[in-house]
Amino acid sequence: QKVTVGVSWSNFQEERWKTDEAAIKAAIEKAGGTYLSADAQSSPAKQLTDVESLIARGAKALIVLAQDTEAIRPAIEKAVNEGIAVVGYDRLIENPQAFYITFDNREVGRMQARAVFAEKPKGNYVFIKGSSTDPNADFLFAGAMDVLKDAMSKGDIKNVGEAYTDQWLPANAQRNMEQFLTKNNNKVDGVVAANDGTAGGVVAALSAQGLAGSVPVSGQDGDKAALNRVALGTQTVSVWKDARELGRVAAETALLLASGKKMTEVPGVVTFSEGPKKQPMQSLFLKPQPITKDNLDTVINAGWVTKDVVCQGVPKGKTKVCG
Amino acid sequence: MSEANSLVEMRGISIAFGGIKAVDDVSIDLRPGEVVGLLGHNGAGKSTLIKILSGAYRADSGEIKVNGLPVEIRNPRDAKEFGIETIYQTLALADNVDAAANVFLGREIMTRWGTLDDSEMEAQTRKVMGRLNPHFRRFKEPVVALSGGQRQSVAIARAIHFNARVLIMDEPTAALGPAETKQVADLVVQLKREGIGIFLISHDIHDVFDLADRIAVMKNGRLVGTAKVSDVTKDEVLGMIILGKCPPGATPGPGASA
Amino acid sequence: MSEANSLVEMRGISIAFGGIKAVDDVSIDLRPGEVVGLLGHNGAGKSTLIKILSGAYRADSGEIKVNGLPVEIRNPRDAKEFGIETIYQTLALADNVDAAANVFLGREIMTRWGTLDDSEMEAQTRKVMGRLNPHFRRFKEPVVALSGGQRQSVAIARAIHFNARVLIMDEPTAALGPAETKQVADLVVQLKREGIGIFLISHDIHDVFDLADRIAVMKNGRLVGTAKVSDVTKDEVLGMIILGKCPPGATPGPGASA
Amino acid sequence: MGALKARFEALELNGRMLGMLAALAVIWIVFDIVSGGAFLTPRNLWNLSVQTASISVMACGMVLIIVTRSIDLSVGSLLGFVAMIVGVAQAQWLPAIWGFEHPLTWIVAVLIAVSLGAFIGAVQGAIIAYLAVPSFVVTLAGLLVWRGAAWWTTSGQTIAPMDSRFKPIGGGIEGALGDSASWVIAILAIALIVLFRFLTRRRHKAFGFAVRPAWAEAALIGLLAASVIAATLIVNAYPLPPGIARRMIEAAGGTWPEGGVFISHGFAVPVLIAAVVGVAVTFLAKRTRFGRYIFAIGGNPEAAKLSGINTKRTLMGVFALMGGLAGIAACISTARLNAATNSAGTLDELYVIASAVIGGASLAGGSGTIVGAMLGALVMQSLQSGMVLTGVDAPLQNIVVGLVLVVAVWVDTIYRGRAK
Amino acid sequence: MGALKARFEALELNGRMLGMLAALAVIWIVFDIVSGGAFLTPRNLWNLSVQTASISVMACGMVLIIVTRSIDLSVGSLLGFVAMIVGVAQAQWLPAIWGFEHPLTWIVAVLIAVSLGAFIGAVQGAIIAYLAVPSFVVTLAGLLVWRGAAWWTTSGQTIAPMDSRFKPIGGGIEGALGDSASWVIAILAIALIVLFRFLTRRRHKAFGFAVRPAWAEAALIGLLAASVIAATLIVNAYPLPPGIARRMIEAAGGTWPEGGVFISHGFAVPVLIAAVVGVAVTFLAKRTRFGRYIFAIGGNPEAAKLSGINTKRTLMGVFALMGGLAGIAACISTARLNAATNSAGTLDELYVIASAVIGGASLAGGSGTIVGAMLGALVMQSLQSGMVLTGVDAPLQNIVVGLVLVVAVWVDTIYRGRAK
Ligand SMILES: Nc1ncnc2c1ncn2[C@@H]1O[C@H](COP(=O)(O)OP(=O)(O)OP(=O)(O)O)[C@@H](O)[C@H]1O
Ligand SMILES: Nc1ncnc2c1ncn2[C@@H]1O[C@H](COP(=O)(O)OP(=O)(O)OP(=O)(O)O)[C@@H](O)[C@H]1O
Ligand SMILES: O[C@@H]1[C@@H](O)[C@H](O)OC[C@H]1O
Ligand SMILES: [Mg+2]
Ligand SMILES: [Mg+2]
Repeated sequence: QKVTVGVSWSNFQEERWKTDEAAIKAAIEKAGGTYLSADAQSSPAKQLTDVESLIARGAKALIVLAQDTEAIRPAIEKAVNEGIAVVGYDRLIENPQAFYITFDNREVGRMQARAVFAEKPKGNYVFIKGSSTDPNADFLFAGAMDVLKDAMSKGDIKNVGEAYTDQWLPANAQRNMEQFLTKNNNKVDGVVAANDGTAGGVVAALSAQGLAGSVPVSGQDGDKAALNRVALGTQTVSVWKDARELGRVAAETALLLASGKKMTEVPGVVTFSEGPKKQPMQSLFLKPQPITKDNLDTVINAGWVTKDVVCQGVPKGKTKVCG
Repeated sequence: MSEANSLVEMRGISIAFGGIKAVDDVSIDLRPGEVVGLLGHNGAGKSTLIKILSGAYRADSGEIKVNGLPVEIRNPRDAKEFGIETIYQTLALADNVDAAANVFLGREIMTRWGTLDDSEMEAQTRKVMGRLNPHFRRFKEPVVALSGGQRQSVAIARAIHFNARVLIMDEPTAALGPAETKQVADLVVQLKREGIGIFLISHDIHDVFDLADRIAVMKNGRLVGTAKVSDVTKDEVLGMIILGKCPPGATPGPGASA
Repeated sequence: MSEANSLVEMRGISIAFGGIKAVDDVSIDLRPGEVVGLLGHNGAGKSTLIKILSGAYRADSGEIKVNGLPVEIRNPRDAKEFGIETIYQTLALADNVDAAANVFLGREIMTRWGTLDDSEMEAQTRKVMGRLNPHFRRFKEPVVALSGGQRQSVAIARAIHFNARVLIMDEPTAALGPAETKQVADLVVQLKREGIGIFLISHDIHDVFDLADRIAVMKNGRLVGTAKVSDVTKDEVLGMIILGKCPPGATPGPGASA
Repeated sequence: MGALKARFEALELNGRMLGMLAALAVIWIVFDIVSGGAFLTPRNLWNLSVQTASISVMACGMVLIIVTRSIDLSVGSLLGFVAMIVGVAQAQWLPAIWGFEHPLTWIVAVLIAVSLGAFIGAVQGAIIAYLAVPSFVVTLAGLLVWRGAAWWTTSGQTIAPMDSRFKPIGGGIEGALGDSASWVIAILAIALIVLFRFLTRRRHKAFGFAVRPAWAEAALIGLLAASVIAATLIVNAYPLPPGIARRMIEAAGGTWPEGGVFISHGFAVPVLIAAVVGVAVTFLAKRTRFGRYIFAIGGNPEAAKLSGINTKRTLMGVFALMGGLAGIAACISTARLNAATNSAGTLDELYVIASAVIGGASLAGGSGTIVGAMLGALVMQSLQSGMVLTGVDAPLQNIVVGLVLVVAVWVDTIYRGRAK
Repeated sequence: MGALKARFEALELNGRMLGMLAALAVIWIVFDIVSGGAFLTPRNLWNLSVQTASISVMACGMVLIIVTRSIDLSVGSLLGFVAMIVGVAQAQWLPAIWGFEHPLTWIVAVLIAVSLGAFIGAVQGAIIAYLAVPSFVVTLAGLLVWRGAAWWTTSGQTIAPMDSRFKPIGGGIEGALGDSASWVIAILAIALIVLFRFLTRRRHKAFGFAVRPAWAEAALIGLLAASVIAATLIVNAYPLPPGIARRMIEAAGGTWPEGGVFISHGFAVPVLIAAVVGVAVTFLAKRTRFGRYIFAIGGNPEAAKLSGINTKRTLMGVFALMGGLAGIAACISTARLNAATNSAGTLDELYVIASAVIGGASLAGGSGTIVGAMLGALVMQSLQSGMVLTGVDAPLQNIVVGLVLVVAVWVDTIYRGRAK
């Protein structure tokens, strides 16, 4: 009897999820299991429905990328009542009966801010935040504030514009950035953008003012186009969360738990109780890694992207890895 | 003309649509038990005039009195409250519901539990339609599926089924067959006898002469004149309609040609 | 009756709507230059029958021949290709465009650059409307703003403006004033002279006797009979319509009462 | 053959509904085959019924909106806003008055939800009816405004958990009635059906109208009763998960036997709520003045006005009703998620309108049925949750849902076309 | 006063449009005041025009769809799918044939976009017209299918950057025409206006129809010409940022003077594309058979069919046109973002339909104007980007946008109502 592992995705809009998916699928199939998936299209209600269907189909373990960390609870309880193992994926589900595997999003926010801050320790900052309906957006922003609040209270850094990006859409980020540039008459010195999609919109807006490359911009996910921008110098950092690692580990953990192992027996497990409710959670943390011009070789060597994708259109001598 | 006992009096009524004066300073009145025939060429403004009385349009200027008292008719509900019922030229039926629902629209019969009494309404509709159009069988169908004459019968049934004091009939028999037309004529005579005042718009001068006590003729939005049918001949009336010429037997209005 | 020189022949036509046979085994024909009056009570099936000829409905069974050849009329386009033009009882106007656009709908005049020639169309519409309804001025207005008679004039103009070989007129003068009705009657005479075949549906027996060569009477969806107008009296025809009794001068159909 | 057809016609079944039911049956059977028998299980059907509840409650109101030639794009956001208020009310405001888990909390919360929804609906309806601003514009604005308001209520924070007496509204274990209660409800429903048919028949006979032959009437009642019984058997065939059953038994002081115990789910509360709403709104549409006016307005707004109907008040009423139903739906989905999130109801407007349209409502106005809309909601939900069972990869699932949707409605269109 | 009114009426200006323009003017002025003068700057107006381009191109098609009593919910997803194909074509397929930065790449990419969009639109239209499946259902399915397909094209991966000859389509520095070209275009536009008015007038006179008094005609032309000149002055008053100007000058071998140089942006390419589309679709709607039939179908579908119009083919054509315009919009937004993302166009269907409705199209069919829809798009975009300038936070933004939207349309409704 093959073990069926169900994966409930919150959506498929960002580029990274297909990498996550491929990694999970490969790991499950390698172990002789069956991969079953559902796309909640950003709706918490559909996500609950999806989980119910995955259970109905006979999943023995679930991997859940929660659209909403609270609203997912009934789904988790249902699974637990059926004796199904649950892995909370990427986003915290604060229920001790679920295993938690993630990159620390607040840390991602810190890394973004750090990289921008390193280039422009003084000046006017714009914050292009994520979707107002995604709790990660606030974690990221909080992380950035951890890093910048001293400089801000000293007056070195001024927040001259801050906006959520509806639906994480690059086009919305672009429009918001254009308006902030107009408002500040181009006097913008740094942009903390929440992910690589929004960073793409920001860079497009900056380049219309000839500012691309001179204003540091952050991002995350290691999208191919973003890494190319990093090589071109128009984006400063993309915090890379190796989704392949995360996916593989999540799949292996799910299979392990499905085979009857206790959560405490998962190799490398740590107890995490820093969530809002301070619940002790059995967790695994992977390290995000800020990718800048200087360490682009990391992603290439890791087989994440090929060099020609990263270096497409990069003039000679501009970036080390591209020659 | 402004008699004490008039049921309806319209004075100096005007209305314009985008610059065109559809009705221009028309005055007309109606007494209980009287049938006034309203005549005129196509587009003369007959329908527009009576739509002002029925509350479908609001006049740009002019005054309406009911039972000698000045009233404001802001919408069809107001008109109905004064006992003014109308058979519109366009019939104005709700296409997607059946004959009974149309007949009783806005005045539904309710059961003792406060729900629609469709059976009772259908039974009453069958009764009145039996008189107007005995071939009519399609009581369960939405009226959109009815023939032109059947639809007209429904519209007539709706206006006469309630205790009107003033009945406006805008070309009520245009689509009716000979037998059905006869029924309507009989009806007019009977209603008249009950003291109801009737405005009858029709292009059939013979019918109008048979049924009306007085006639009023409009041309290009203005009143050519009014007359007792006994004082004028059919040819004189045709002359009023087509040429706007007011014969000696008639009282000329502002629209009479010099 | 199946003559070699008939323009249109309909044989054994039937159609039912949800169980009710609106038209039941009706056969009828029309020769060039002939006016056939189609009579019957309301809901007899007249409009439904001719809508089958004009392509608006498809018959459940029966056969249509045009110029002696069996044809299939699947939609109004097919009918128009056979030269069959129709004035529908419901007028069938596009309410939101003006008179000229309606008259030329589906057959627009184009400029040499392949664009709509609205000026030319308006000019021609003015000409034909000038004959039908000389009071008509509202050429720029969407037809929804027109009076009942004005709308009917537009519908008539549309059917007669093109070279029809068969003209179907379903109560074409129901909403028209006396002068306008006279115009249409003259028109029928003239078209007849040009060799056009005309089906004329009307409730006005006098009109039909004045204009038609033959009459056909329907009752409850079936053909009561057909007759030359010279062979029957008006009262006999009324008997056909109301009682379904076929007089000796007429050829009885399947719907004649025994 | 002909005799059979005549018999069939004597039943006077609604062709439109049969088409929908046929399409639904095909979808279910195909999903069952493709998923290796996982679709037509008591468990999945039970889930499906609960999943459909919130949308189908709103679909009932949307049909009436569409019948009046209007549209309401705000329902999803309105649900989201009401959900947040309901959440805050039972997690903060009411506990501040009388503490947590007070027996009245859930009632007050539901009342707040329904009246707030109805009030907002009425305001939108008033703007549409009295100020003559197109419903599309007003409710598009509503879509933006209430979504924003939902966020503002708690600055985007999710509120959880809900009061424990409130949770049954969402289904789940707490909202499963068990087998005896379900049978009581089933018998009640059948009794109502019989009574209703009997009264109608007697009344029609009294007026001398045509009625179905007695055998056809009996067969029809039999069919309806059989469906009720089948539904009850299905929901009772779905047992509580062993973990919960054990806890329940042990809490009751019993002991857990070796082979486990079969405790039925029975009907879920939200499904009953949806059923009651469906019957009530159908009643409203068919048997009250308000409903009659709604259809008359849709058939010919001008004629309705000329008949002396207060069309503006009616229109406002329809929007208020829609708002109230969105309030009920907000309770169902908040209780089901056991959390109020500001993104609740996102895209629901699309699914609700789609349900009504799939169920035969025409956007041109004048036509539509409540039961059709509820069936439409079931079709949409079956497609969406059925796809997950088939093992098709997630990104492809939407594509398949789209294609099947068109085919299903097309089949239904053909069926209807044939019925003429 | 009366004389003035008569004079004004002689201009025969469209009351509907004046209402919209008034609403727009109020919105702009309020934003300018609240943002401390940042709104009515050449720079912001230039941005606004570019931001509006993609939606307003699609709004032109949506008006016609709505006029035929249909709806197209698929445009946003269709844009997304076409955008991905355009991206892949110029970043992978075409370079595989003739390498990167080939001079033909952009042309082929645009052709692919337009024809793919039109083809998909035609398929959807065929299902709607010939299989009689409601447009709401078909295009809702399209919304799901093409969004899924957009993802599948590259498994969600973003494609960037675009061909450098393609980028001007999106505006930006590359897509700014500069001042001389802008003046040439302005003069051309004015010449066309004069020619068109003159020809129309001559023709009407030839047929003996009533024409405006000569002074009114002159005033009207003057008004139109003045608007064109004003627009040109505004876009030319927005200088290239110094950094870019410097690079340009130095690339041309010049030297950068001390005080800098004023190089104008001029009109943006996407804005010109939108203008051309607007004029072309207006022409189609008013001066061709196809357009006439679209309106006739909307006014009375039955009558249109009875007139012998091939209503099905026309309907299919409208959807094909809409698809083609979505293809153009896909080029604009891909070029503007300089990237093809699978989420491109998300929610655009809502904004496009809203633009058409705000611009006066009635969902009941039969009425609507292209210029109204484009103005509607401008209203929506002004609200959205104006809110960012005023520094209101996103969730509150939505609330304000919603409220202003209702008020704006209400004001417009009153204005129209007064015109009778
Ligand atoms: N809603 C409207 N908008 C614009 N013009 C209108 C409107 N209603 C009527 N008109 C115009 O007003 C004039 C009078 O129309 P009305 O319907 O009153 O004529 P009528 O005398 O009833 O004609 P008929 O005998 O043809 O029914 C016509 O020229 C008509 O075009
Ligand atoms: N589309 C339809 N659906 C259902 N029934 C219809 C439809 N069209 C017509 N009928 C029915 O068919 C019968 C014949 O209608 P038809 O319109 O042909 O009558 P008619 O002879 O033209 O009557 P009138 O003189 O009133 O115009 C009527 O009983 C009518 O209700
Ligand atoms: O990786 C990001 C994820 O953490 C966030 O929740 O959604 C957007 C993604 O880019
Ligand atoms: Mg009239
Ligand atoms: Mg007829």
